[in-house]
Amino acid sequence: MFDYLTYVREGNFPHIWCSGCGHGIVLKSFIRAIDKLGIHRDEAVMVSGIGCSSRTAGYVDINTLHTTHGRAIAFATGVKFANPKLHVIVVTGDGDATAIGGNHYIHAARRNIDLTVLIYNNYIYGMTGGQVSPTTPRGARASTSPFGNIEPPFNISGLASAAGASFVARGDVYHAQKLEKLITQAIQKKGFSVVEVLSPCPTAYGRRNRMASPVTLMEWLRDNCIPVKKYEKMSEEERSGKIRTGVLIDIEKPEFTEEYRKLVDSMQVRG
Amino acid sequence: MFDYLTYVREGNFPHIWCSGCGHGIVLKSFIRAIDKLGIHRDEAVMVSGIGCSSRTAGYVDINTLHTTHGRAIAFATGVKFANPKLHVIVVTGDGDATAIGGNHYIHAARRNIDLTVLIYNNYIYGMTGGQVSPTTPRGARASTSPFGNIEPPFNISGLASAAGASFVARGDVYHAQKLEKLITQAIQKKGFSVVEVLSPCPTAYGRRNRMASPVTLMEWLRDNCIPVKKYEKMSEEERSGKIRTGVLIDIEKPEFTEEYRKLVDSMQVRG
Amino acid sequence: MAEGQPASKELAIIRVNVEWCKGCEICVAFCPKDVLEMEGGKVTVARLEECTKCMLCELRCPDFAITVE
Amino acid sequence: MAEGQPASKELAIIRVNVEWCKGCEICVAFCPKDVLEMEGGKVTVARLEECTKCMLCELRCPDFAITVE
Amino acid sequence: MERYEIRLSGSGGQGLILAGKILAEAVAIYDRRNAVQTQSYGPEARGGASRAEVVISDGEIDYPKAMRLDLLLSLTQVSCTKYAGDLKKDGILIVDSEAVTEIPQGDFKVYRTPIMEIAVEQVGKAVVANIVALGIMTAISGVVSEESMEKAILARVPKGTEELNMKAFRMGLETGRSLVAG
Amino acid sequence: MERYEIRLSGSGGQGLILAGKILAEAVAIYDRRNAVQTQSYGPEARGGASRAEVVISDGEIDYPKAMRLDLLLSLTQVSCTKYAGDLKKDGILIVDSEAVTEIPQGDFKVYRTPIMEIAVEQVGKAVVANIVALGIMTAISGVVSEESMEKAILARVPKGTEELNMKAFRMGLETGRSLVAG
Amino acid sequence: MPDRYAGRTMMMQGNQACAEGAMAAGCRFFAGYPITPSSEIAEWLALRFPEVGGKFIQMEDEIGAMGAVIGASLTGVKAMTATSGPGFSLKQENIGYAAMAEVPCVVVDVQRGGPSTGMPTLPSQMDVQQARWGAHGDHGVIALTASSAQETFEQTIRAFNLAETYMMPVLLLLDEIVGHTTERIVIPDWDTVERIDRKQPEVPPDEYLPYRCPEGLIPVLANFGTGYRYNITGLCHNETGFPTNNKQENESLVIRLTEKIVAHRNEIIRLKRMMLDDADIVIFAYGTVARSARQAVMECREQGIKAGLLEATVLWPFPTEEVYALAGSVNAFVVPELNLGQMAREVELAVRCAAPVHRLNRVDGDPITPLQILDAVKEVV
Amino acid sequence: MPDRYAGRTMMMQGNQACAEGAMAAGCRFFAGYPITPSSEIAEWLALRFPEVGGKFIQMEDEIGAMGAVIGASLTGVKAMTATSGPGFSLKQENIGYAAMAEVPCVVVDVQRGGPSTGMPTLPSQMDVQQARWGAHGDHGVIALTASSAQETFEQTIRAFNLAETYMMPVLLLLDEIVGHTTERIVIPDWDTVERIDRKQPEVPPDEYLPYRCPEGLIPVLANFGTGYRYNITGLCHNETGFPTNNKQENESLVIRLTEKIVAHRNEIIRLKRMMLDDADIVIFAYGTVARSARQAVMECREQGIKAGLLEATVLWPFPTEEVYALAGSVNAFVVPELNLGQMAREVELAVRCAAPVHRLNRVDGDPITPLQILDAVKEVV
Ligand SMILES: Cc1ncc(C[n+]2csc(CCOP(=O)(O)OP(=O)(O)O)c2C)c(N)n1
Ligand SMILES: Cc1ncc(C[n+]2csc(CCOP(=O)(O)OP(=O)(O)O)c2C)c(N)n1
Ligand code: SF4
Ligand code: SF4
Ligand code: SF4
Ligand code: SF4
Ligand code: SF4
Ligand code: SF4
Ligand SMILES: [Mg+2]
Ligand SMILES: [Mg+2]
Repeated sequence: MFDYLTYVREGNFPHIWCSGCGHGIVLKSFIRAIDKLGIHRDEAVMVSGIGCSSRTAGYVDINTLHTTHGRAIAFATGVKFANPKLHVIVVTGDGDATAIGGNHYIHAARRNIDLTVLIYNNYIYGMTGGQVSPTTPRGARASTSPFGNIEPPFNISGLASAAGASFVARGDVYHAQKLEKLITQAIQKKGFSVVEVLSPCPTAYGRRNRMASPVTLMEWLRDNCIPVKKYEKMSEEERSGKIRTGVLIDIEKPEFTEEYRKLVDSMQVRG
Repeated sequence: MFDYLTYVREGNFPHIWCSGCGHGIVLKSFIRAIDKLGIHRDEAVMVSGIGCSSRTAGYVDINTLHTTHGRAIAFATGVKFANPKLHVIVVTGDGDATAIGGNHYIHAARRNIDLTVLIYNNYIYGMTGGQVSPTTPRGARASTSPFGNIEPPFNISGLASAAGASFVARGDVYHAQKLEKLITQAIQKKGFSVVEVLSPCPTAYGRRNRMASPVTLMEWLRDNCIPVKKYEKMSEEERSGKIRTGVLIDIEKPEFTEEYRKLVDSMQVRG
Repeated sequence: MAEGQPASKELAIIRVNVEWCKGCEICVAFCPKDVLEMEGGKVTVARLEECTKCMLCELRCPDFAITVE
Repeated sequence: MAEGQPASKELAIIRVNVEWCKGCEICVAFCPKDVLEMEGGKVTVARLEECTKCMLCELRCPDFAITVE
Repeated sequence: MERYEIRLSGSGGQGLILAGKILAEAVAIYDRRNAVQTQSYGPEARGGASRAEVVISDGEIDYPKAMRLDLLLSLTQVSCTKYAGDLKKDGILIVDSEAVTEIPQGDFKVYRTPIMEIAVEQVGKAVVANIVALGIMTAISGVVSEESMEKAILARVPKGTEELNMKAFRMGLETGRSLVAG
Repeated sequence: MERYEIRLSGSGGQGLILAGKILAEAVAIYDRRNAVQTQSYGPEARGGASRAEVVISDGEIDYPKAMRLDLLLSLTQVSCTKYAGDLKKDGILIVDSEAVTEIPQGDFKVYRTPIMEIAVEQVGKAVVANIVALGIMTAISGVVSEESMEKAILARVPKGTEELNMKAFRMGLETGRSLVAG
Repeated sequence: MPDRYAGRTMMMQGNQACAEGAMAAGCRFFAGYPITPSSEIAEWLALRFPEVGGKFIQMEDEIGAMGAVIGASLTGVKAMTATSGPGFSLKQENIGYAAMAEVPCVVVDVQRGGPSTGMPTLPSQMDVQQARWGAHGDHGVIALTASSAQETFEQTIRAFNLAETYMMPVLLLLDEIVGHTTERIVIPDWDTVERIDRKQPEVPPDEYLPYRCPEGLIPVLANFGTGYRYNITGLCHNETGFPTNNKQENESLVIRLTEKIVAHRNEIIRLKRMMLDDADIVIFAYGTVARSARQAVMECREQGIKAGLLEATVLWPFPTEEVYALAGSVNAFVVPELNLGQMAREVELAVRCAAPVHRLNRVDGDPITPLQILDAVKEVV
Repeated sequence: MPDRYAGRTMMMQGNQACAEGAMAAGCRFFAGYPITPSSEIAEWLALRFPEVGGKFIQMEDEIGAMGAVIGASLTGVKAMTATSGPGFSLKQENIGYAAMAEVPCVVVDVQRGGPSTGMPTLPSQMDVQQARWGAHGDHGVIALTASSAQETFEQTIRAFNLAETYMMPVLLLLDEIVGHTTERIVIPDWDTVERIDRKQPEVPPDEYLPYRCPEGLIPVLANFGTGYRYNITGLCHNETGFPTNNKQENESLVIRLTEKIVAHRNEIIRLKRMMLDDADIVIFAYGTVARSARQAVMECREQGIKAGLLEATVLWPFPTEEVYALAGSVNAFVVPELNLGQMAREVELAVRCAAPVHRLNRVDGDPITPLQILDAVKEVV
């Protein structure tokens, strides 16, 4: 038994997420990761935007900051830059991070500021009742794509890499142990790190797309999430419909707050 | 002699750009491109944001829409979607398109809406007097990076490709004829097309970075902009400091307004 | 069968917090030993003796509602 | 040299709009034949006879200020 | 009739908002009297507790929310405990007898019946519990005609489920009638 | 002295705003009287026409912009034409005689001298034309002391250019004196 | 082809009625970003627009949505967006642009409890001053409101007509209750709907100046693509549409943007009057609260209190003169609002001390009930 | 280590003085996005901050800048951003968040001509009502202004002190003239500057409730990282900092956000009075225009007109009582503004019809001159 309760704000439970929502599994994986890393809870700050996923902040017993829709990364930039000693983790949704928040996302990646961003990707705007999101697959139904989505989805992870992130991974809630590892690695990484987590929304996405049951959604993850190494060995045909999971990018590059510190240090010498 | 004057609003000349500013050369290349394509001027709409580059709109005798800072692509999305018959060209700066406007940029690319976006990249905010931009090279000086820029720059073109653009090219004002061709191709492309144009700013960038003379800046472009084909043949060492120019991405994929039209057509059948 | 199994093998203690359990059936579906069942919209332990303490139910419960010791 | 050159070779007509010319010297610097010069902050045609009508000056002038015919 | 206020309460996913809309539509479109339906949500537009209200009147309905309830339907204990106090003197409380075990004190008539169970066992699908409830309410309240309810239900339920829903409605009507009969 | 209003006008890149700042600093910091300097830009903060104003007074300076000019410096024809009308009766107009060929009509004293040419040919650098102009203005206006101007110039110009600028200033002073004399 | 809902009587949410009103008004472009409690407007149009060839797009954010609406409008199509408080804040810069460039469009704000994320599923009227002052810089504002689904349908049509008449963004301020209440609405045949379309130039292209304002205050903007090539900018501009540095041109533009509303206030302002002829107490109310106020007036009268209701269906321009006209003959005003007195300020400015103004404010997320208003009136009597 | 400018007399632009004031107040974090005419504030801090270990970041846009400032402030550092109209519009949503979550910070708006892109290099006072109502939802606002470089320095310090005292964003409204005018300023030794730092909890972590408000109206927010773990949200929340659906808790929060300003108005409001004792005419002015007004008063007096000046250095909360107190004894108010009468509305509300209020408005991008005010006063006399 893992003792989650010492890490959560028990008084706020049961949490607001629907039955079978994957978000709780992400939260648990995160808790195990910080436990494993031995991060002091007073030195961890969770920053979130608005959405079901962003409600995570209310449940973890660390410093938590639930901000405005799409702006979590901007707020987090302020927290981290002002006090680089803090571990700053952003929890956000596909809509929060890549629709309204897309600009902050790519710029934080460019700057390579040491934040860990967990994107709960459920392919939908859950909180507002199921509108199409930038990750909704083509053809999928949402309340604002009642005839099937005509827009192509973002590759969230690819975008982060192109923008300059130093660590990018993809995990899913079926493979929760692996998810914990990815989150651990992401937090350890000095630099902008993203973990895109596939986390099902039975209510707003599943119901509209013939996957109303949480179990069906979990099975779908089980069957379609393929570890990078295995994926690489697969043929083009075998890959179709499959999703690569694991560490996608892991590179070394100068980190923003560190670079700024060097600038300040050099001034002290000059001055 | 090319007759630019029939395409411009002569009464607004001389234009406001500084002596040696590259923006005028981009404008001319654009004019030659639409001339070559035989685009009817009543059917062309230029949409721009705010910045020296965005002032281009005031000088071309087509439908012109000078909007708010960073939002040109969003306005252009409305124009194009509402009337897909119009040729919609966005002119914007590195700051306008990739700082404040970054989100619209990646989303229009994702949607693959048929816009042609010309980004005048001068590595700086020219209009406001030389603040650092998301494309300012590391170490370069700007009024807000007086000790040298500590942030890594975006690869504007790479970002567009990662987001989903169907045509991405890079040109420069020294190679103005080639630039004209790239713009021509971009306009012809059905889908989201970007031409990143390296266009020097002697006033706000050059002066601070030992390239005050427009001629020096042009020479720098001449010596460092390398056509894709040649670039590919170069060794890693030879490539250092060099910039790949030419068509970087050119792929076929469904275009947004076209997809929507299909949806509407299918309804007429149903209804 | 008894041979080779540690004599001290203890039965798992599986606790369900019924106030928190939202009855998603994830634990039931993915228990490798079919230990769990649904009853009145909540999970219940049907075949405790089969439990191998693999912890998968605990791991995947989105509601912090089931623990295995 | 005269051989092989069309007899009808005409001198270029280079027009400078001094109101618009901002004196950036780009045309001067990149004229392959050194035809142009600066004078009082504006460009002027110094060696018209050398001009090959390559049009590069026209092409690169940011100010629409020089044309070649 | 002056003003008749109904509240349907329970938890998200029980289809109470749809039930409220059907009831309002039956009254306002098919019975041609006035009806207004409102609802309340949990955080943003999602999950959690759920509540729909229908106000019925022959006159104009200005204030659209319920003030003193004529009828309260509760499918969960929480909602019953929370709202029973809003009932008028001599109002009607209808509860799912499996879910609601403690009935708050008050001057109102109480009808207990296992609504969810009826849906699952007698009709065959849990999802139609809301329609069963509509049948019960129609029989007990008398504020809406059976024919109009049928039309309204048929206009709102997904194609292919008409029969199932009609069965649920009639099951509810019967249950309601026998409850009234005592 | 009540209020003395100076405007330096020309085009962007001529260093007039820096000149205005130096003048104001000389008066306010070194001469310890009051001075306020303002400027105006073209579109947003860039290029085009350029204008700096310095208001000098022994009293508080409330309104910071010039209203009726005591002294106008014009390095371009456009600026001279535009602003000469703002001069007070008996005000002073100083123009670059190469750039400004048409002097508007008006009740003011005019001093013509080839400022840019002096900078290029006698000092050796076009960029110091602004400092030459400061010298001329110091000599002609008498509102600021030479010593303070020297200190203010030295405090503002880039390291390594001090001598050049001092030369420019003195050249300007001489020119100014001879203009007044002659 | 008549629309499938035209001429029908239906049960609809206010938000759906808003979407239907837009369609009836001729709106064929919607760009939005979901937000509670406005999302049903977008959802309904996503479903309905393809049937009539209208364009629906969900943008990446509210700023982009507002930009797309302005861009679309310039092609001549009637365009709309809808949002709630947080999104309304984000749209302000571009709303100001539409005001400056004089681009007709409709912006719906279905108000919820604020400030900030506040109470997303609960009603408020907390954005009514923001509607007036939310964007930087001076400019006139038209803001309508509605209290029922039917009125929402009608006011949405009016919003488009005013936008096209006065060439500007028109705001429609609803609230969560109006947006989410389902009630009967009668959808007329679209042909019978009074629809105003923006003027198009009567001069040939070479004589055309976009901001010349043939009737003095309102420009005629040609639809893009129709042969009139001109420039639009958010910078101060003159009649040509190009930026100007001329002070007089700056001034006349800025003043005209306010003046065009002031000059046409009588055509714009509409009020509903209930039992005002002999009223001692005037309740000034709007939106959702006006429903309660109506009921309160009836109850007052039953109790012998001479109360009347002045219901504003146009909040901006504020009906200053109309309020003042009553001030002399009544004992007091009562202004119930789901905010801390935002329009009561305006009533006070309007009555010019001729009568006391009493406030009744509620900000806990619950609506103001008829009883509360009744009590407030009784306290004043 | 004393700062290299401390104790010095220098020539500085208002914008630089603002930056220096921030530093003297203890500000060590700036996140911004360039915009004319405010950019020099950012530029000066980019240069100066590294010397003192302050953090400077240019964000991708104004929204991000405002977010970063709030995030930084929560770690206990004093944080600021600066912008002009278009950016001020964009920041509104997050300014509202800071008001709701009660996070101290300073937002400077160097006003330029509006609306929209307007007149980027010319002065205005067109955002003063936006400062009050720009963000959705009800909440109290503190907005200061200044008319000179020295005063800008001082008001920036005061802005920080008020922000830290009342736990909220404080707005500082400058204008292009104040921002760009270079004049003498005396920078005091930083040690002599009155500096207020936000309170920190006195109870141990397990007894700590972030929004409990030990003194009734103002919460004590522990700096992140100091062992007090709590939650911050823009949703309506109770003392614990967690979202609530309890109506009473909603209400008391929303009311408190306004009440904390109302209750402390006397400590917040500051006015400068010039020759008011015997004045027949009161000029009410602020910012740049107050400079002209001072000169106008002198000229009035020279001409025998008994004019006086009431200069507001705090615009919000508005000095209603102070204005009213004068109203009985004077013949008229004259309110010159670089807008179409935005604060004149407030003066009118304040005087409660006890004296006429005359407006003098200028919106062409030129400042109001002393002569214009003099003429306006003469017309009234
Ligand atoms: C400025 C603003 N716009 C819109 C909203 C409404 N809104 C709240 S959450 C949300 C989408 C959330 O989607 P996502 O981030 O994917 O999270 P999920 O709920 O799916 O976990 C939206 C649009 C808002 N609160 N603020
Ligand atoms: C909302 C908003 N923020 C900031 C500005 C100020 N601004 C005007 S142009 C500009 C940058 C322009 O840079 P870029 O797009 O690279 O164009 P350039 O001038 O370099 O061609 C900025 C920050 C503005 N006008 N509006
Ligand atoms: S709506 Fe979807 S994302 Fe939100 S809590 Fe429910 S299942 Fe999870
Ligand atoms: S500031 Fe730079 S970009 Fe702008 S016009 Fe001058 S040279 Fe061109
Ligand atoms: S621990 Fe493993 S075997 Fe035991 S109940 Fe849980 S999932 Fe089944
Ligand atoms: S996984 Fe958790 S919530 Fe779901 S049924 Fe099992 S115990 Fe209950
Ligand atoms: S046409 Fe060619 S050769 Fe002739 S002047 Fe121009 S650049 Fe020189
Ligand atoms: S390139 Fe054009 S602007 Fe530059 S010097 Fe030549 S003619 Fe003049
Ligand atoms: Mg999502
Ligand atoms: Mg640029």
